[in-house]
Amino acid sequence: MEKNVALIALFAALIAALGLIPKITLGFGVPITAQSLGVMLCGTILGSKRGALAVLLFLLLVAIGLPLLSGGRGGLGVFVSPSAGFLIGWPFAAFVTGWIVENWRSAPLTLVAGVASIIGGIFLMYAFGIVGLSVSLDKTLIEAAGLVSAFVLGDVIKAGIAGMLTAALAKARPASVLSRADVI
Amino acid sequence: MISLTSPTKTWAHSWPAGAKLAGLCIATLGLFFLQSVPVHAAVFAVVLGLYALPGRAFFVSGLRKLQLLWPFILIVAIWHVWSGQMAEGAAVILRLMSAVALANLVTMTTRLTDMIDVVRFLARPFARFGLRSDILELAIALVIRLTPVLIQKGNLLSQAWRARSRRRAGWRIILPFTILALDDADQVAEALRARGGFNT
Amino acid sequence: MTLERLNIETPNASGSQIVLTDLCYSVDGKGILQGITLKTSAPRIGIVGRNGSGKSTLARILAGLIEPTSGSALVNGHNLAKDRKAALAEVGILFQNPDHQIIFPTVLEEVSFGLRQLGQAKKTAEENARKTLDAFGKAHWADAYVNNLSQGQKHLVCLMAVVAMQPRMIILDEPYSGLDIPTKHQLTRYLSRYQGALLHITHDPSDLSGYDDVVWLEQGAVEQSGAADVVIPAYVAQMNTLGGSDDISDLSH
Amino acid sequence: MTLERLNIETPNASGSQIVLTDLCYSVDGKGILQGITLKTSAPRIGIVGRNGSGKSTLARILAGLIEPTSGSALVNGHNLAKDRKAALAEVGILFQNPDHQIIFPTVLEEVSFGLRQLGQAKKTAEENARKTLDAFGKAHWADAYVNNLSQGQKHLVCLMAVVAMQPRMIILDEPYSGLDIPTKHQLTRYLSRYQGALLHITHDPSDLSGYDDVVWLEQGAVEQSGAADVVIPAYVAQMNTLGGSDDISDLSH
Ligand SMILES: Nc1ncnc2c1ncn2[C@@H]1O[C@H](COP(=O)(O)OP(=O)(O)OP(=O)(O)O)[C@@H](O)[C@H]1O
Ligand SMILES: Nc1ncnc2c1ncn2[C@@H]1O[C@H](COP(=O)(O)OP(=O)(O)OP(=O)(O)O)[C@@H](O)[C@H]1O
Ligand SMILES: O=C(O)CCCC[C@@H]1SC[C@@H]2NC(=O)N[C@@H]21
Ligand SMILES: [Mg+2]
Ligand SMILES: [Mg+2]
Repeated sequence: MEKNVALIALFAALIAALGLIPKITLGFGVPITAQSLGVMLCGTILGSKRGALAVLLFLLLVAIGLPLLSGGRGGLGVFVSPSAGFLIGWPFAAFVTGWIVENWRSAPLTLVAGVASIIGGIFLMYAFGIVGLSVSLDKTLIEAAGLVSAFVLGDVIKAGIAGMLTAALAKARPASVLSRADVI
Repeated sequence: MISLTSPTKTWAHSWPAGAKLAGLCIATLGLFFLQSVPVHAAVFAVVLGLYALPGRAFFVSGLRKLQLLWPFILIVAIWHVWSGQMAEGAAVILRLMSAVALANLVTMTTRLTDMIDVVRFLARPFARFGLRSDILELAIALVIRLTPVLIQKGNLLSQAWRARSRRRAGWRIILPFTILALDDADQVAEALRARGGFNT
Repeated sequence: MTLERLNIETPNASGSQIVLTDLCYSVDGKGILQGITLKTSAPRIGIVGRNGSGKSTLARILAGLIEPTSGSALVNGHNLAKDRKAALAEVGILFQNPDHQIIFPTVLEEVSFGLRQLGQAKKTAEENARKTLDAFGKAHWADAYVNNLSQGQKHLVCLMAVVAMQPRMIILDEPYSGLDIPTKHQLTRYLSRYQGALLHITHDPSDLSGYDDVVWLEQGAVEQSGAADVVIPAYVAQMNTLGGSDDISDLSH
Repeated sequence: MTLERLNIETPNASGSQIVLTDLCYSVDGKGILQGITLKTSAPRIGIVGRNGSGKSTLARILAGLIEPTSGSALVNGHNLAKDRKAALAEVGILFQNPDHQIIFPTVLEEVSFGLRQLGQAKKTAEENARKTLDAFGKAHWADAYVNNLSQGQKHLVCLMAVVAMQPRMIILDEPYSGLDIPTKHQLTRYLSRYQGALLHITHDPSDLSGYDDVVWLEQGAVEQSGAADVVIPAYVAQMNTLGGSDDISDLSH
């Protein structure tokens, strides 16, 4: 129990720390940020449940007013801004990413974690993001999807990194890749 | 870590946090049903008025936070000028600014401890699903305490990279950084257990 | 609550009875502690041994933080890994790195947390925490943010958090490493006044002057244990011999 | 490449010229180093001072990892914060905590990283890294995972990674803290053979025996600097006086 709480808190802190890697703000205001890599890592390393909880805890802290999003942003405002869809999608992205890594065991971990990150951290996350943008900017889903395409390249690279990191970690410290530990 | 609560004390600081949050929910919802541009403009003017009440410093720091929205505003403006639907565009922009400004206003006038009280209250119904509010509170405290520690360690790691390289650290330090976080988690778990953990 | 275990100036500390029987601990099949049998109730116990010899692991077992793989560890008759309630009254532990120990953002929250865990109400716990700060002359630290404290100050916060809970024994895992000389002197003085038992892990034999018993671990087993003035000289002699040789500890995996 | 700076048995180390002129460093308006002016080219330099006095910050400035807020720091005439190419040849730094220094999962990757950064091809870098491991008698560590090493072993990996790059000066930030006696002896011996300059931060004055110069920092400024046999006794005397008093450094906020 203590261990789970500590892991969840530390990975929430990890997402926060990744916010310090300078963000690139695109033309339409949603930043390209390393924090979405943090979300993928929560899934691939901690697994579905703990991963999603870590992301939820992070968002809770943002909501109660801590400046943890990239660029030192936070507070309730971001949850009604055009980023909101993505933020709401984060815990689901971590959950699905983690679920895939937990259950797909027949391929090398680099591949599994990478593909899981693409499915959870790109496809699913973008679904939320697109809906959020379309509501907040009053655009059609197609139009919003056009905007979001600017993230694809960066996020594919992040998914690749998540895959490699997870596999490297599994080699160096097998016990710490909890999504693959048999005792949950 | 410093929360985004404004150091300028306002009367709203002493209002119950729960009421502010409930009010915010209703107001935000309401904004999405409004279509008329003049009404949106009026709402936004009122919001700006609220920002102006506590004085200049508060107003300026509030506007600075809104500034982050300019790319959205620009893109929506260009879009609507191009498609000729100016009125819709103005409504979207005003609604966005009012919604974000109101939410920021609640954040700026509510102390962190009051927010945590609300979280505890909201967590209560979930107790039957095993969510313990004492653990949730502890987890919040842990993140607040450990984020700066982790960031400091991350800085040291990237300096360790720079000490042996002409280039800046790449993504590769994310692996040792993750390992640091995992190590910290082990140690924090033990520190918790050493003082009773969650079973007492 | 009074800080009875701290205030009395003339040290007359009482020991805890530690009984280890054929204790083993292993992780993933790798033995870390092997067949440790030991019995002591000295009020001041030192633990020495090389890096990786298993000192911290033993400390964690004694504090009940991990369970032995086989054999048993009893402190005053309690199995602390099982009986966590007794553990809080029996043992407090001071980790080497305060950043691994401090959980809360402010000093008062940190010190009162343990007291609440002992079952005290929030208000009582805060009052008692303030009393502890007072006893150390640090009442004005109550609302200080831990992140703004120096290393030595953080160490003291950890010590106060442990002392506040008034355990019968405090385990110290290299408490002085990285501290400057004055801070070390001051902590030593605070600790020497403690009326409970102290179990002190260190690489510096001079930290153990005045101690009763010393346990010397080597590769997970007890190399020698007994009166400090017997074990320490033997330990120092061997360490210096080893230091003269050129192998920097084997890496046998 | 031969490990020429390491192999020669009779120490006849050469110093680097360090020139600090009115150096200040502050973070968020908080002054951490104030008006440090210093000139030395001794081959063995010690830095002492209380926790938080700014020793590690000064070390990072000397290594060119952070830039002074005002004033200048030159090592052999180079501004190392600007000229990173020169920095790699001039200064290597050993951090206090190996966990903050080690970047790669295996020992060989860790040691060869710096060599590749010096422009060596992958194969050459690995060969030279192996030679360094060999020089320390640790060839069999090449493929070991760093995570399975003990603290002392990790320290040695960091040292080898720095030595492999053969910088003219090595900065050591409390290199011995947490190490057992034999490991400490052995590292001391490896280091004493180093032909470049050493700048050694420590809380234990006995680590500095045989050193030429010592700089004593106090609250971000130079309290005293000069010949080791002058500064060290003054430092020790004051530390012991402070240790007798009861203030564990003030908390003035
Ligand atoms: N969770 C673990 N998994 C694998 N090995 C471990 C684990 N914990 C400890 N070890 C190993 O057990 C041995 C003993 O570790 P321990 O930390 O108890 O040593 P120590 O005597 O405290 O050393 P030091 O003086 O460096 O603090 C070491 O070789 C360490 O690598
Ligand atoms: N990035 C930073 N932000 C704020 N304060 C800092 C930062 N880095 C260092 N400090 C502060 O600067 C002071 C000097 O720190 P430094 O680490 O150089 O001390 P030190 O002499 O190495 O101490 P120690 O002996 O404990 O290692 C400390 O008070 C520290 O809290
Ligand atoms: O406002 C924020 O700070 C968070 C916005 C979410 C950013 C999303 S996450 C997926 C996509 N990839 C990125 O790099 N950014 C967006
Ligand atoms: Mg240890
Ligand atoms: Mg330092």
